[in-house]
Amino acid sequence: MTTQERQIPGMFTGLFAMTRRDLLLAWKRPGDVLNPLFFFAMVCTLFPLAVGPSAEQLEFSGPGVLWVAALLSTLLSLNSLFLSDFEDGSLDQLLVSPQPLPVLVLGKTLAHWLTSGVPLVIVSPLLAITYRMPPSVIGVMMLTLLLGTISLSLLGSIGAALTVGLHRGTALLSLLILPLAMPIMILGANAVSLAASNDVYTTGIWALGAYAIASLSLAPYATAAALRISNE
Amino acid sequence: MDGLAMGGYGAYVWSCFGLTLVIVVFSEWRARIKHKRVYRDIEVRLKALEDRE
Amino acid sequence: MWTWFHKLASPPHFYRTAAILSPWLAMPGLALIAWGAWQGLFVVPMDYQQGDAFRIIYVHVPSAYLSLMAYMIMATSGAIGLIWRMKLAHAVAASAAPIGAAFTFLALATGSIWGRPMWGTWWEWGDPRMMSELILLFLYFGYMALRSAIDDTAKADKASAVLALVGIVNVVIVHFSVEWWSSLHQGQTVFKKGTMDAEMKTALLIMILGFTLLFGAMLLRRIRTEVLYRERRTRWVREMILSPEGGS
Amino acid sequence: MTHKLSADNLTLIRGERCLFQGLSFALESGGLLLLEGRNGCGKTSLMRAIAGMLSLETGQVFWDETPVEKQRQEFHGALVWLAHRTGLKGDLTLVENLGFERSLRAQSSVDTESVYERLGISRLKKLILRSLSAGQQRRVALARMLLADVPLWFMDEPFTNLDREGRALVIELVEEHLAKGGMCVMAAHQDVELKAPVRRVKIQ
Repeated sequence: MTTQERQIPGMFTGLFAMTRRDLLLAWKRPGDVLNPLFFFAMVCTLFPLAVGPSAEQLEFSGPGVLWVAALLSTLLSLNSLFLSDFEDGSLDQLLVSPQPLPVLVLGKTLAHWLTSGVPLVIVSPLLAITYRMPPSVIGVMMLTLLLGTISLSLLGSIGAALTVGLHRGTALLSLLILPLAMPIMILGANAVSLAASNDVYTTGIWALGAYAIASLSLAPYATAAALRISNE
Repeated sequence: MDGLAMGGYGAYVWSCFGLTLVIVVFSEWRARIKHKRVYRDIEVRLKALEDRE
Repeated sequence: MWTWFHKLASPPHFYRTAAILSPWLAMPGLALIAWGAWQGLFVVPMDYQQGDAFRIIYVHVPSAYLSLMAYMIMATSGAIGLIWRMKLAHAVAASAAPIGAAFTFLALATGSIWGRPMWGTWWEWGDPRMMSELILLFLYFGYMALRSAIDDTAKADKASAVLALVGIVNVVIVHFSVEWWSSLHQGQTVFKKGTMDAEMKTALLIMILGFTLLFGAMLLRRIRTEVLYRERRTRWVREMILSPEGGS
Repeated sequence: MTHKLSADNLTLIRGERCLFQGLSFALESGGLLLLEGRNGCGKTSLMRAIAGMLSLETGQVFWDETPVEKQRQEFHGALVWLAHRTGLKGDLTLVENLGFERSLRAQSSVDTESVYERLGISRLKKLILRSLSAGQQRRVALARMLLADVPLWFMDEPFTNLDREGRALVIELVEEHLAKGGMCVMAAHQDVELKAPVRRVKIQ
């Protein structure tokens, strides 16, 4: 061995390599990205069919319905976050990688957010218009979804890591994550409602931002620990 | 009997206290049964091992 | 101090000590509860606003308090088990969950029964404390479901400890977000806590103390079962069970 | 620069079973540690435990006399892992797969093309992994190992899915690696003939 004192690339190299790989994989399997989006649209369609198409009803419940649909569709996509890595042995490679595991996990979560959260934010105005949401409120909704889905991806990655490799993983993941994700939905949906009734909504936005920052700094460690435990 | 009726709220108050009793007793009963089962399972397994030796 | 601690943490020693300790917690606990219940039901004068319905708090408040305390115990002992790899701590966490869930359910049920005459409804969505308690119940369910889904005990211990720790951070956030949310949707006049007489307060404190002691006894009993099951392949269990006088 | 991998008093319990107890070994540059035993007896578990993927009941693993949990990044920077499941993505091409692996590691002077040439996979570069045969996928995994250019190789059943020619190649690569001062931990259920010092650990 001649070159012993070689430097391991910095954290950001590892982070972006991980994100790049997962984005590449998503690009080659667009179904994994599109299915949760169709699900999102479908849930939003179901609601008026169930309660009736009256305009005020839709206007009133729009923010809530969009947020619940976003939460559920994120949950749907979270299930596969670590599953294929677990099945083909890539997870083992990540666990013995010279890069710190929390960094790699953050890279994977970033890719998940870019392929589930961001498309959701992009599609949401289309559905918001059908719920007769005024443009100013749509802006607020997109902002809450943008911030909220960051936290959802990070929080969800903990649950996905805890349930990876379990037989009844899918149902269990929902059971673990939904109570934890409730505050995000409360903050997001209510901020939009407040904006719709011309009230001060900034508290919700600030709280969502704070939540996103807190989960950004804590969740990768929890996820990494959970992954090591699950893969034992 | 007036004391038990509690000015019309008796049913609510007594059902709360009763429910508490039921749940605590039920939980203890379950715990006891579980302990006995665990104990007996180990005992049976150990006895079976001993007979084989 | 540390030798004492290590000795207590050794499974056979703990198993024996817990058996002796458990009734000594349960008996004073039950006595205090009996006295507190007598006071709360018959002696303490009724509340001028709520009438006799306020007597429900004598079971509601202790249950709500224990529901949180059990979660704290579960998360703390999970963390101790993760960090110091203490096996007894995981047994404590596993035993605290079902008791915590039972008291959470009790707090919700008694709260809802109290709500019927006071709010005129069995369930008030706008009350932040009831919502927090409901989410806490879901957290307990998730914790127990994760535990039972993993076959390997050591793995289940560690995974559920991570979940409990993530959950405890979240319990605080849930509380604040639900509070904010209910301040937006104040449909009903949520009942404000009135001032309590000294007599009412003493009875309540006695009740809380009694419930805590009873909880301790229940917890010890479940930990014993858990320890026995986890140590089933060890020599001390074998010797205890096969000894002529038998164990329990 | 020479390295040393050693373990002291390792005990691992999985569920009900104690897989091994009080196991110790020391491996220095140029040496091979061969873990022998039937299928499912815990060879893989032992390897995973040494690599830091399983938590041990007792004992410690040392890399250059320092416990590995104190220097996880350095230790993982010095090892490469080859297992039954290749850990390669079926949807990505060979180049994309290996490119990702390389970007996580330190720069190496190993020439990519000559490694592909040697393993006989240079014509497969643009193909996605899913379209390759199992044997070809194994060769890609071997290429990853060579490209990592690290002293410590972990190989779990390296001969599965390989033809006679492939087996000979693996043995040749390992001998070469050891001769250069590398070391190798290998689990195999059949005997391995090597022109190198072999330390054997039998697991019941």
